[in-house]
Amino acid sequence: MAITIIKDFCKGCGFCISYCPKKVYDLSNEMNKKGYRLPRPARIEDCTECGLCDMYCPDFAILLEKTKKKEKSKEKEGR
Amino acid sequence: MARQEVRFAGFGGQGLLLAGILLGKTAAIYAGKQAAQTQSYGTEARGGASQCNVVVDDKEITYVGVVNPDVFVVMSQEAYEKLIGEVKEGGLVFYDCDLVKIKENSKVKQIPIPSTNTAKELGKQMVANVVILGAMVEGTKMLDGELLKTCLKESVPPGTEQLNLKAFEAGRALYGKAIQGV
Amino acid sequence: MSTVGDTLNLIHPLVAKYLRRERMPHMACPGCGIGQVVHATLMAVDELGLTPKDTVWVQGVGCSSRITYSTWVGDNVDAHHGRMFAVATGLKMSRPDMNFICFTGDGDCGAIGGNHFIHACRRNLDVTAILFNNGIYGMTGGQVAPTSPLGAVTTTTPYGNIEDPFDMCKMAVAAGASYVARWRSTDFRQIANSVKKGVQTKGLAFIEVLLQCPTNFGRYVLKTSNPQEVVKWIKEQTISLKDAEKLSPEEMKGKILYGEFIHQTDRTGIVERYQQFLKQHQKE
Amino acid sequence: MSSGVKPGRYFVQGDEAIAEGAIAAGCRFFAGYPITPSSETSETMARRLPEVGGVCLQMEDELASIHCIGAASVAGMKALTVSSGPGISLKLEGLGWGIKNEIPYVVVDVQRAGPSNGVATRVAQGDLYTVRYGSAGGNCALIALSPKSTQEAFDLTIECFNLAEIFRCPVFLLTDETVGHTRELLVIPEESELKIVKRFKPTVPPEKFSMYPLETPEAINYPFPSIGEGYGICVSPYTHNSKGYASTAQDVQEKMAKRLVYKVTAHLDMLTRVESQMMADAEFAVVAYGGDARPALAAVEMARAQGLKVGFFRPIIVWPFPDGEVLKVAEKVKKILVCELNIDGQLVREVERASKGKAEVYHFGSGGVEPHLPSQIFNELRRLFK
Repeated sequence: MAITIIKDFCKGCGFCISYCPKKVYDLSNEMNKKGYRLPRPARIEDCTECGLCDMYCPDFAILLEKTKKKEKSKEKEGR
Repeated sequence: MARQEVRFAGFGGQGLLLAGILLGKTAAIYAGKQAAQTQSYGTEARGGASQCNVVVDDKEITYVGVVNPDVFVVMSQEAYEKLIGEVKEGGLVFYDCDLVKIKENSKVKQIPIPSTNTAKELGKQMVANVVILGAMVEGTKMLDGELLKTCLKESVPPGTEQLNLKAFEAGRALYGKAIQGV
Repeated sequence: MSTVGDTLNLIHPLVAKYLRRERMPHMACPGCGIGQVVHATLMAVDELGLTPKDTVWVQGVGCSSRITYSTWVGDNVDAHHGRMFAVATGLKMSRPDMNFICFTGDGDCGAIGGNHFIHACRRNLDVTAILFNNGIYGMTGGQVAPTSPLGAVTTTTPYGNIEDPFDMCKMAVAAGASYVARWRSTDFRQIANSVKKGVQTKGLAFIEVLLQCPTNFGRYVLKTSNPQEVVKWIKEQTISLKDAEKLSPEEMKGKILYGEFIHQTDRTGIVERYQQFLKQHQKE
Repeated sequence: MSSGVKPGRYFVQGDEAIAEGAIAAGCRFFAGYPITPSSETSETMARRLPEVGGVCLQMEDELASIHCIGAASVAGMKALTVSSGPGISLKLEGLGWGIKNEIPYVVVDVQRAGPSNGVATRVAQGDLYTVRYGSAGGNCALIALSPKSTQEAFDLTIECFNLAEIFRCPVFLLTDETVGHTRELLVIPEESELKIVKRFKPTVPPEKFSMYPLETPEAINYPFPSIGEGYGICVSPYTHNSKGYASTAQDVQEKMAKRLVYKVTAHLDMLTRVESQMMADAEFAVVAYGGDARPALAAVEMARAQGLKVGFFRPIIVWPFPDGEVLKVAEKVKKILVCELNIDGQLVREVERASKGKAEVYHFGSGGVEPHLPSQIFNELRRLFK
């Protein structure tokens, strides 16, 4: 599972931060070339892969690569 | 004082237009000079390139545009890279060093002004434009700072007068500090 | 693994498949709802298996169209302000086999384009039209719109708007459109489903989306340019058709209904009528 | 009715000065529609008109706006509408109704880069012929004034309202995005210093009054009674006789057409307003109008500083075109350089026509977006006038 913020598309609008049910995101100090402060999936361990951040992002700036079905079951066994 | 061409450049939404209007309005209404302010902006209301140019002169202004500014106030990397080449030889460049990284340039004098962070410390990043305007007026002595403050009080949204005045003063002080450093 | 940083090669799957890389990021202001509606639209396009070859995006003028124009990887036809439906009629009647997803705004469709909108519904033109209703003129800098709320302060109503807003869904139903629905910008799934139904329904599908415009509607009318607060305000103004049934007219006052208003699967569109018409009258 | 004049010194855009000029002229009815680069006038009117008891509307589009203000004038109001580019194209139908019925009102065209939507936020000058010939059907003369500064935008708006009453017809203020968006000092004088022409009202009873003076085509200051004044006025888009009754008669059409043309062409002395500088010893001349005038004048100043004998000429009333004044320039100089922000050449055609071959006429055009730079015009001058 991976979350990537596509830096050049993000406009720092705050939807991912405020609408993530698990409050995974917060504001980083990094800026893109347009001067927008970028969000950061700081607490990625809490992510449930619900995909709301991807949906809420008006600029297609969040790339959520979900765990493949196979890996997911392995993960469960491991736990 | 002969014709002075000032260019403010950055992104739509940074308040560059207001800064230019304050400068022009002070010159024309309070300082009894001639002034003309023009702007060029693209389609985007936010994030697009935005330029606000002001000409100040003692005699009547025939051409109102700014071709090679004597003074360049810049608040975005994109605007800096695109427009630094047009600044007159020996011109003054006031750049928001929190947003802009400059390149070596012997033709002009580049003065760092941390207007974004200073504005944040004052409580609202929105007044970064007034901070850097204060630094510019202090550095160029184009206009009496007190006249500009009078104009500022009348032009900013009601209730933001004190914050804007503080931002202007902070900008003036920043110029002093910047000069020691440069 | 999570990264923030230079990600030139990584790209969102919907963008990779349906949008033009060099036109991204699109022109909308930070937090504007238009990007979210485009996202939901692309979900529908993807699930329906539409392709750039068989689907054209048609736009008018205003934020609704500046932002969607030439981002679609297929054909884009951008009409003059208000003329989207007239243009869509010309396109659809010439290529009835193709799909047309049309984007318009509350000014573009409700003001200058009002007449063309009404007749597209009456004629029941077989296109899917998405109305971005942000309650203001965004592209030109915050003037009042036909959908601006009563009392709204805008650059052309500095003392408050004294005209009643235009319920364009009621108009669409009254004028005869086959499918009419209204959602909010964050009703992603419902918007996608409506677009799918629209494409699959004969006649005009008119899908209005109430969306946040932080830069103009937010700043001028609500005195906040925080996108999330504008979204919250929109949600407070709206009520679903189901919940509305439980409320008295008094409680309903000022509320904006959302949901599906009409879905006439039996009503034919002008395309089918014309094809039958030709069968009778075409000589060679 | 309060004068609405607010004497003082302001640092405002041309667009805002137009609104203040209209109010000072007595305009109390405005209808417009948002369109860059003229929305600032609508926004100023929305703020100021209610303060003076005026009607300010945002209509559903530009076409509705011009029909609306035409009717407001028929109802006795001084009325204004403003637009640019495609909005002007929409207004042309309504303009015809105003011309045909000799309805006084003012239309402002803030020209922008075209054709079609072009570049909304940037300048061009492509509407010179549109405003003059755009309203279908011909058989009319048109009055249009063009300012070069914020102060002139205020002054000429008042002049447009006065000329509209004197000649009883729609009058254009033909400006552009440069003048419309440039902020400069505007000095609004005391009301007593302003010359305002009031609506002329009949001095004879209804049965003796002809709504349309077809028998005296050159009549000016001709009364324009409005609804509710007992004159049983008849206003219609159809050719009509002096009472306003529709007519298909050839002689009525002929008289009506002559009335609409001669009332302007018979008074060119009142309708000539030009600016010329440094023409006394000039061998070459630069001609420009509106937003391109000041870069042209700056170029002439640069040329003079280098000893080039160049003069500057600018039509302020652009329609009717100042043929006589241009001929004088052509007879004085060898070459004329016409600067304008379009490639197809519009002002240059009029200058060529009016020069009658007395001087070589050259065109320095540009597609628009950026106004001409003085240096560009200066270099063109040096290239042409070696």
